Amino acid sequence: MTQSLPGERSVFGPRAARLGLYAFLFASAAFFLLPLLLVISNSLKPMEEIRQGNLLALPVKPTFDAWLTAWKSACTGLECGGVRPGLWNSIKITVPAVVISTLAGALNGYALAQWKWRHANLIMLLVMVGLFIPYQAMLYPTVKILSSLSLFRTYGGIILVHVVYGLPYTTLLFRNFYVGVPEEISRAARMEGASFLRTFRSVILPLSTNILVVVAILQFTGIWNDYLLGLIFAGNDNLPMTVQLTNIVNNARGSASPNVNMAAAVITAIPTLIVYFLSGRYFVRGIAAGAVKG
Amino acid sequence: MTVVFFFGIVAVFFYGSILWTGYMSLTRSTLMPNYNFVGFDQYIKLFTNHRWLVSCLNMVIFGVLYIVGTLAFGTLLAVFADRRIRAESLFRTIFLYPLAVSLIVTGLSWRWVLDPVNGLQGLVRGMGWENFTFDWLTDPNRAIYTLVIAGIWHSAGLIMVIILAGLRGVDEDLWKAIRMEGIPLWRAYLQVIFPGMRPVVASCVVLLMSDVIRGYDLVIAMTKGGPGIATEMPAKFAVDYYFARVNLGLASAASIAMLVLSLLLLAPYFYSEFRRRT
Amino acid sequence: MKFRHLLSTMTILGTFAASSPALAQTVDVQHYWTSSSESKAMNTIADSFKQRGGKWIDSPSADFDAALAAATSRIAGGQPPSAILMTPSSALRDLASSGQLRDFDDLAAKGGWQKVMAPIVWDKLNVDGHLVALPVGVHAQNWVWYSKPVLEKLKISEPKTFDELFAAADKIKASGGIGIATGGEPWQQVGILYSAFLALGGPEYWNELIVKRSPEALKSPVLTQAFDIFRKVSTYADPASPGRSWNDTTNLVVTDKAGFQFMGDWARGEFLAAGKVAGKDFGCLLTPAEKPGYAILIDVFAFPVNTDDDRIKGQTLLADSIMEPAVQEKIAEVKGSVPSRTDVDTSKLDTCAQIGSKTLATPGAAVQAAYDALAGDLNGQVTDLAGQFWTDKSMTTQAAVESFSNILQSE
Amino acid sequence: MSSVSIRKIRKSFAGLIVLDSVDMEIAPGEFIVILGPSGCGKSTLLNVIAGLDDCDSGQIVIDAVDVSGLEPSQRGLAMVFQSYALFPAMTVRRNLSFGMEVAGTPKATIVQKVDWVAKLLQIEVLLDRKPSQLSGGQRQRVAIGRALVRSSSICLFDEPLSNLDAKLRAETRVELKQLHETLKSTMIYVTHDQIEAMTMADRVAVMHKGRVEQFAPPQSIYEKPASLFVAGFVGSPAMNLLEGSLDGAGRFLVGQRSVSSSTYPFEEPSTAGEAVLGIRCEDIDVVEPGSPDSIPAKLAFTELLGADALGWFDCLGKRMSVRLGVDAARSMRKEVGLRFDIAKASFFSASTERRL
Repeated sequence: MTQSLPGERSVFGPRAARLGLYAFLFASAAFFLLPLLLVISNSLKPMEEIRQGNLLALPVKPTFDAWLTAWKSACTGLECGGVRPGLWNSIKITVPAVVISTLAGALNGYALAQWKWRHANLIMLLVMVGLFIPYQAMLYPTVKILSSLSLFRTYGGIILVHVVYGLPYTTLLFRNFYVGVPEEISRAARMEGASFLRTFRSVILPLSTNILVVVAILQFTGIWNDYLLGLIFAGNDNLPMTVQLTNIVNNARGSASPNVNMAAAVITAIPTLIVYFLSGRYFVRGIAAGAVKG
Repeated sequence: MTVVFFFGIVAVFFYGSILWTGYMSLTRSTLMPNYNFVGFDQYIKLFTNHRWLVSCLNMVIFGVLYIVGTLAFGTLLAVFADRRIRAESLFRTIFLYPLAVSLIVTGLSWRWVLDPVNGLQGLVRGMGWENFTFDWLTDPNRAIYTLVIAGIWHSAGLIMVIILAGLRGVDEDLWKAIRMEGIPLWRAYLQVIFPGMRPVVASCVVLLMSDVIRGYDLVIAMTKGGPGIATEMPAKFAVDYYFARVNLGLASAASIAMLVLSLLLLAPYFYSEFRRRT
Repeated sequence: MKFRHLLSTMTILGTFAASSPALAQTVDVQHYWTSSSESKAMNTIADSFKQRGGKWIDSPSADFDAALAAATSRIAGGQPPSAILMTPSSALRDLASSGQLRDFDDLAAKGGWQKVMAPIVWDKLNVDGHLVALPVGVHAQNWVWYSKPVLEKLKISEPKTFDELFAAADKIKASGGIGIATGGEPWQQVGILYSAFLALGGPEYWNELIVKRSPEALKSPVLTQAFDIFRKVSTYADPASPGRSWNDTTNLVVTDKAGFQFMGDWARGEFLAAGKVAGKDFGCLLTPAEKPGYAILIDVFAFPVNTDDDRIKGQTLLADSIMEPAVQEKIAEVKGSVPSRTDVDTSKLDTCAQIGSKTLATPGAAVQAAYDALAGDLNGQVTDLAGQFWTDKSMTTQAAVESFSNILQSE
Repeated sequence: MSSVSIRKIRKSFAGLIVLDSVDMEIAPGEFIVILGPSGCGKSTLLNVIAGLDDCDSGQIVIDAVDVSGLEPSQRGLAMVFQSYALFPAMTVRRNLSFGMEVAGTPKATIVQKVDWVAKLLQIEVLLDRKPSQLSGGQRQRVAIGRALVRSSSICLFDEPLSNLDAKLRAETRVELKQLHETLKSTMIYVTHDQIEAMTMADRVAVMHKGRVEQFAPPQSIYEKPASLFVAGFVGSPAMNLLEGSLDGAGRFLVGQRSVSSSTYPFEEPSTAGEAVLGIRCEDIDVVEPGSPDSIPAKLAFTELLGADALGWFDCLGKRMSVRLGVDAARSMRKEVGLRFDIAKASFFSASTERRL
């Protein structure tokens, strides 16, 4: 069967309209690419070119010096080791935090969407409140809670914090997905005698690959890009890369070298960009699968 | 059991924090918590504070423009991407990648682009249009719009993908019916397709609203609240008062006020959600 | 019961990460000195500390606010750092009066530290009669920096009054340069306003106005004059000024694109980093005044109470390192501040630092900068006001003075 | 009332031939059902007629006007969709009036037409509801109503009853037929349900693999299927098929047995060669085993259908169905003979699969 293109001839039949469509798309693409290109181009300039001002000029003598500096010799405190030392910490924090918060969100979302709790909606509402609290405003009490669990400034602690702050978001996304999954599926599994967790693991999770990818990607970017939580909860041995990035970019009273700043920004963003480029297709498919159908 | 555990964690962290913050907002705590009750003094101070009021107003302006703008732009992109274009996945990737970029880097990049001397304005002037002016970043009346631009840049891709997914989910027969009835495309989208996607749009609005209320990083990186206090936001107000201005009490009051404010804004969504599902 | 397992795993991971090998005399230093000149300064202390056999754990964060956030969180969470870099602000007073800081009264008595510090510095370091912070260097806010080549080219001599300063700025502007380089962040702007208060009113008036906040001082015409001068300075702002960081602004003077800049003496670090020499490539003066004041900002270390024996010993060792005259001298040299000890040999310091040391030692000249003197909230509000007045040209001086008075009287 | 000519419509998609030179002449006021299994191209054909799909070559002519290049909305057609495709956020009333509104029809006319349709379909009470508040049958009516208000002389239906339950389907079938009598418009109706085809159509087009296998009134489709495919597809139970060969001298040989084919009205007399005999269950008599011109068979089981019954026999290595009276079915013996009414049977060429 051929699919009919929705309303194809009615508007975009005329070639002019089709051209207009592409003009708009290219203009938008330029709008989206401009900052990235600007940052990359400036990160390739030597300092003399930076001093000349114009940020939009292309580098005359491109060099990777700024990248090298940002990677391994920019000062981030007493040490001048660039962002390199934080890479492994960032990975070490992000991966388990993403896995746990995604799976926990899936479990919660499933429980809220498919199990007839008396107040499932109310609980969802209460969880969603978490989406609207600026987390900076929660630092203090969170410190108290974590230190009473003796997890403050530990590896386990930072992961727990990311999981908790991620839960409202992941729960919401999964719930909206599972609302659209026929209840018969999990009922059938329960008829077969599978427990809640068993049903979830063997029946529901395999249905959820797309949405899992979406949520995992969103969580990955969120957690990877976090700075403040890492600074406060990770402890000295686990500081993520973004702390070093911020120390390089934001130093209050030191000389500015925008090329190094930009290079550091790009280096830090590379993992998330890679994740997006590699999984973009699943991402779109996953959202299409109903991540956000409300 | 496991579920209860996770909800328990959320409850302890979020509601424990809210309660604690609520308590703090009734004290005169400065840097360290102080448990002496002073009533609603902090709230009175808060709502007579010029900067707080400006912040709230800014949040409303930014929020409305950002949400409407992102929805409109994202939707437009989705509609166009749905027109069976060439290299769809390339375009989609381009539109989506800003989401991978942190708000801090987003803010910095746009700050560089919009810098009146070294950025876009300088470039255009350098090309000969001496009178070209695009100095919104430094104009106190317009700086807030630059935040809107950067915000839209960051989030339009996500909205595009969500709306695109919604569009792909539209029954093909519906499109056929539209063509049979001879309904012009714009009317079809506005009057038939989008109204049918209301839940999707509502989810988008909730996600964007959460960005607005928590919006801190973007402001910090782009305008630092300036020029003057032209682009201050409530979240920044709270954070500034927590630490730099050493006023835990007032900051807590601001946080609670924001929470109440956002719940009020969300009430319609919750209401419809309840009605629909029960 | 899975969660219990999870929790215990986290706890195990936690304790595992927390337990570093017990080494004698460890310090964990929370600071925000991350630029290259700041790194050098911090390394000066760290090197001296390490030479004495200590182990240094570095906890840097990007800026002041983040450092304070991290430090207070750590105190609240029961894992205080050994030392916090900060300023003697209301935050310090808060920490001290809630009993979170270790005092160094015994060491001070033994080392005779009170005698080697300017009284105002000493006062700032003491809360409720106890020495709770140790100084690493003294900065001052009310400096003006200028480019020697720019002034020489236009045959302008160093201005002695605001009028001369503005005349010079006009001349530079007429020649196509930037008369006075100004940055775009409110704290930079409010610095100019404060400098104007101090310059026009003198140190005693400053103390009345900012420290004591006496109602009489608020009636003085100085306020109006200062806001007028502040407004006048704002008219020199170039189009790129809004939002510009202070060091980008200083860079304009460094590269001879601008004539003057009002900025604290941390700006000197920028000149030095660019290889410029004080008195030859650039000049410095305190904001023109009949009776020059010196609004000081002290970089200090505060020492939260630690219970670990090894940490306590580390703090003591660090205190010794900080107060070491050679260290103090070296920090001043790399960072542009003035040594906080008056017995340090200043002959090696450049002309600007010498002006600073001399003024600091002049009785009655040094005052607390507003940042330290005003409660965090008040300084913040004044900063907001200054930012607003700077950008909103329709706001009258009258209205600004009135708001200013209201703010100062609000606490 | 309009006539529709479908001329040499070809369409292929990704190398697959979807429509293979389809020709069809539809007279004004006819009720045509296009019948076929899924994937046969029937829906595509309907879409091509509507203008929703493009074809590679061929013409659609309505009332002597070639409409092939026209937009769907300009062809003067109305259409009812399988999923109804009601506009989700609009009330029933707006669903009915929206198309006219867009076309700039005067308000008074719109009101009048909506009233007329609402009355005709008895949906007056539903006018202010949204589609989501309607039952399946109600939605179906609204969808038909939306097609009717266009007052087109041709109405297309794309499996409109497939989402209804059996009872509602039967009722609606009757109503649609009556509607056709009332309106007398030309209707083209796509379905895979042969009962719909048999009961409603003036003529049925049976489609298979992008071709029209037979285009004829329902009764002749049933009685004289034009091809093996039609024979197998139409009718329940399906026509019994026996492979064998014609000797050209009046006998059809199956395995060791043979039956007389002399009463069969061959298009070409004395046809010989491999052939398939098709015979309906009601055209078989059960006789004593060994009776002349009968073939021995063994009863496998019987199905009672209420009014009558089906007997299933193993015969010549095939299982064949025979329609029986209820009593006969109850007293049926194991070993019987079957006698075919060859005059009513069908022969197909084994090679071309066409009727002989």
